[in-house]
Amino acid sequence: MKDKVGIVIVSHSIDVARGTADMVRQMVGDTVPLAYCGGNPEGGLGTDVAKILKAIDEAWSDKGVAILVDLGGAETNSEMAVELLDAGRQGKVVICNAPIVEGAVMAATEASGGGSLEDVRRTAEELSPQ
Amino acid sequence: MKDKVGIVIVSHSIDVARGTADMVRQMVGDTVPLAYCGGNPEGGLGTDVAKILKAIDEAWSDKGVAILVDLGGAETNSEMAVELLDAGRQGKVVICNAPIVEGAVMAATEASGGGSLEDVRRTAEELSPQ
Amino acid sequence: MKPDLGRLLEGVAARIIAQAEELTALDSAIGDADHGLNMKRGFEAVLADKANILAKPLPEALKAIGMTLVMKVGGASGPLYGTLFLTLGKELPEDPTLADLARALTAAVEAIKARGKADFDNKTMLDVLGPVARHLGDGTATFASVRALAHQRAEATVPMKAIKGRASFLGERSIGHMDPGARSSELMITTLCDELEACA
Amino acid sequence: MKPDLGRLLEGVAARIIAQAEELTALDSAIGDADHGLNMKRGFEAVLADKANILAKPLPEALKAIGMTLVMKVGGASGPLYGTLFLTLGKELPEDPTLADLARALTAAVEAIKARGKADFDNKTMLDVLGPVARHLGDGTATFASVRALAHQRAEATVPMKAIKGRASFLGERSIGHMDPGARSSELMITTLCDELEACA
Ligand SMILES: Nc1ncnc2c1ncn2[C@@H]1O[C@H](COP(=O)(O)OP(=O)(O)O)[C@@H](O)[C@H]1O
Ligand SMILES: Nc1ncnc2c1ncn2[C@@H]1O[C@H](COP(=O)(O)OP(=O)(O)O)[C@@H](O)[C@H]1O
Ligand SMILES: [Mg+2]
Ligand SMILES: [Mg+2]
Ligand SMILES: [Mg+2]
Ligand SMILES: [Mg+2]
Repeated sequence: MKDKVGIVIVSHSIDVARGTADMVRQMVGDTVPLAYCGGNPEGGLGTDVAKILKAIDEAWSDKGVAILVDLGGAETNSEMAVELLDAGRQGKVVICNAPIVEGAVMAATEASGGGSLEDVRRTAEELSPQ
Repeated sequence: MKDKVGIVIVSHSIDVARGTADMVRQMVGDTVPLAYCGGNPEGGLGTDVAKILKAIDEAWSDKGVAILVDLGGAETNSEMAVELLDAGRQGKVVICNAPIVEGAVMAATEASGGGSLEDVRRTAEELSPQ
Repeated sequence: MKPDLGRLLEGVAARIIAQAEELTALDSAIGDADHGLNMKRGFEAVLADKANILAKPLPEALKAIGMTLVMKVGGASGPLYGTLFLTLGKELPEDPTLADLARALTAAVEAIKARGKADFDNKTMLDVLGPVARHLGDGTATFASVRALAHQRAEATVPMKAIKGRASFLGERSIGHMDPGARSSELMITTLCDELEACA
Repeated sequence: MKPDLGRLLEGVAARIIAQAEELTALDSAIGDADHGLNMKRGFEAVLADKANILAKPLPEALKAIGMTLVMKVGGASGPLYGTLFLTLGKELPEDPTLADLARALTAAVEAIKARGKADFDNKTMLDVLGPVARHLGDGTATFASVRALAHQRAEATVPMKAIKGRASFLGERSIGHMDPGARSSELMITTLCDELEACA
């Protein structure tokens, strides 16, 4: 499993993050490292850099990690989290410019097939609006 | 509120649907008719035509209803549901070709501003991949 | 002996339910591992409604089956197979000939294409249903030839690259696996042939 | 009297916390109604960490504030204001002059632009912070002029159409409302001016 690109799902809503992870698991089983988080540090809608860092760590793979985010703050906080990683890890994490649910399912499917980090990102980003 | 286009969220996952609705409510409060559903008739991942019909009814507005879906089956089941509506309602429902989470937030924001059904659909669909 | 709808229905439902695990396994390779579960749920609901269905004339019975599948399957295959039965119900007379069946199935295939925005060679149920519809109308169909064709067309989805449905997410990697919906279509058709042949 | 970081910090935090409802109300008109909640959460965490922060030299103290905002705010404004303080910490000497401050704030504005992929006139905090940074370096700045500029620039976001952040979802309808982040920037800057003036 750790020979596959990892997938991290970062939503403003923990429900969206969990449900997306369920949909991903249904497609790829446990062939892919997967972690998710959602909610601000108090638990309300928003995102949390500490939780994002933990999720990246959980889904870590030497092949890299692709992060799927929903709206603005999730992206900005994820970018911040990536900058807080060790320099060695930073270059192996990408934030996909893709819809969170559809992108996560596509990205994970590509990762499960053994795609590289760049393949996984491209697959998610190729998604025309649905 | 019933002078605004209604929004229906149809996900394979009830968690994704609920969380997306939470995110929508945070942006638009209760200015927009909103309903969501997720899960197959047994409750597992999938969609359910009966639940979709109920959600359309809950979010009904004479200005029309925009449906946001995630993957293939959610779209096919939503199209089926629309065909089962009274002829009078059918023409007032559109299924948006847009990402479910990002599209729902954008569509609801447009609906809240008083946009027409066509405006709402266009706003959701204009979303370049995120 | 006139074909008995109750027997046909039970035969098809039993076959789909018996093969549910196989269908789910096929969907697990190139989809979300639920096609067998979905079809089983649908046909169990059809069986539960059997008395009501069989009380109707054939066209109405077929529509009732279609509507039950639409409401119960829960996956993309629900509205697609639902559309198949709804269209057959709309197109068939109470006592159909083979020619009626060929025409109605052709109409159903077109309706499924429209519903799924799909075409032949997309690696779906259409790749079994379409050729079978054509063969029923070509004047050479026997039970054996229809069964053989359904089987061969399901097998023919193995080397296809999926263009529609979830399997399309796999791109090239969808090649080398049979489409689960093609297999469920094959199962329905071969079972119908078996039952009809037994009554013939 | 040398400006006291503890006093500045408490002043800014108290002001943001006191105005949290106003900030949330602004965000409710063109966003998700959480900017005040986010900023309050962030500055409460800063206050909770005050002893630790004040034990450090100015640059390190600013970085600690920035990191706390990054970790606690939970909205887009967290990494953006975090970047502001982190950059000030990186750029300022222990005993900064006005020129140092102008240079460091200019660097921070550039860093926020990069972090948010935004520019001036996008209807964000940058529309207050940018002009204030420029004014600090133009040789004419007084406490009164900086306060007036911050206020005026926050007001100037009212007629702007949002290009970045959630308010951009509203398109034309974002026009006519003040940007919440512009207002929180104004609050921080005017409070700093008040406190520094009182120590001058
Ligand atoms: N757009 C489509 N057009 C025709 N057939 C389709 C389409 N999408 C899916 N199918 C068929 O449905 C089958 C999958 O059904 P199922 O697994 O029950 O639904 P889901 O894909 O929603 O999980 C596929 O194997 C394929 O034969
Ligand atoms: N990309 C960006 N660049 C600069 N400032 C931004 C950007 N996105 C948002 N902002 C600022 O952040 C403020 C919103 O902050 P907040 O409500 O706390 O976060 P969120 O938008 O995630 O809910 C906006 O009013 C704006 O000033
Ligand atoms: Mg399936
Ligand atoms: Mg499914
Ligand atoms: Mg906000
Ligand atoms: Mg927010």
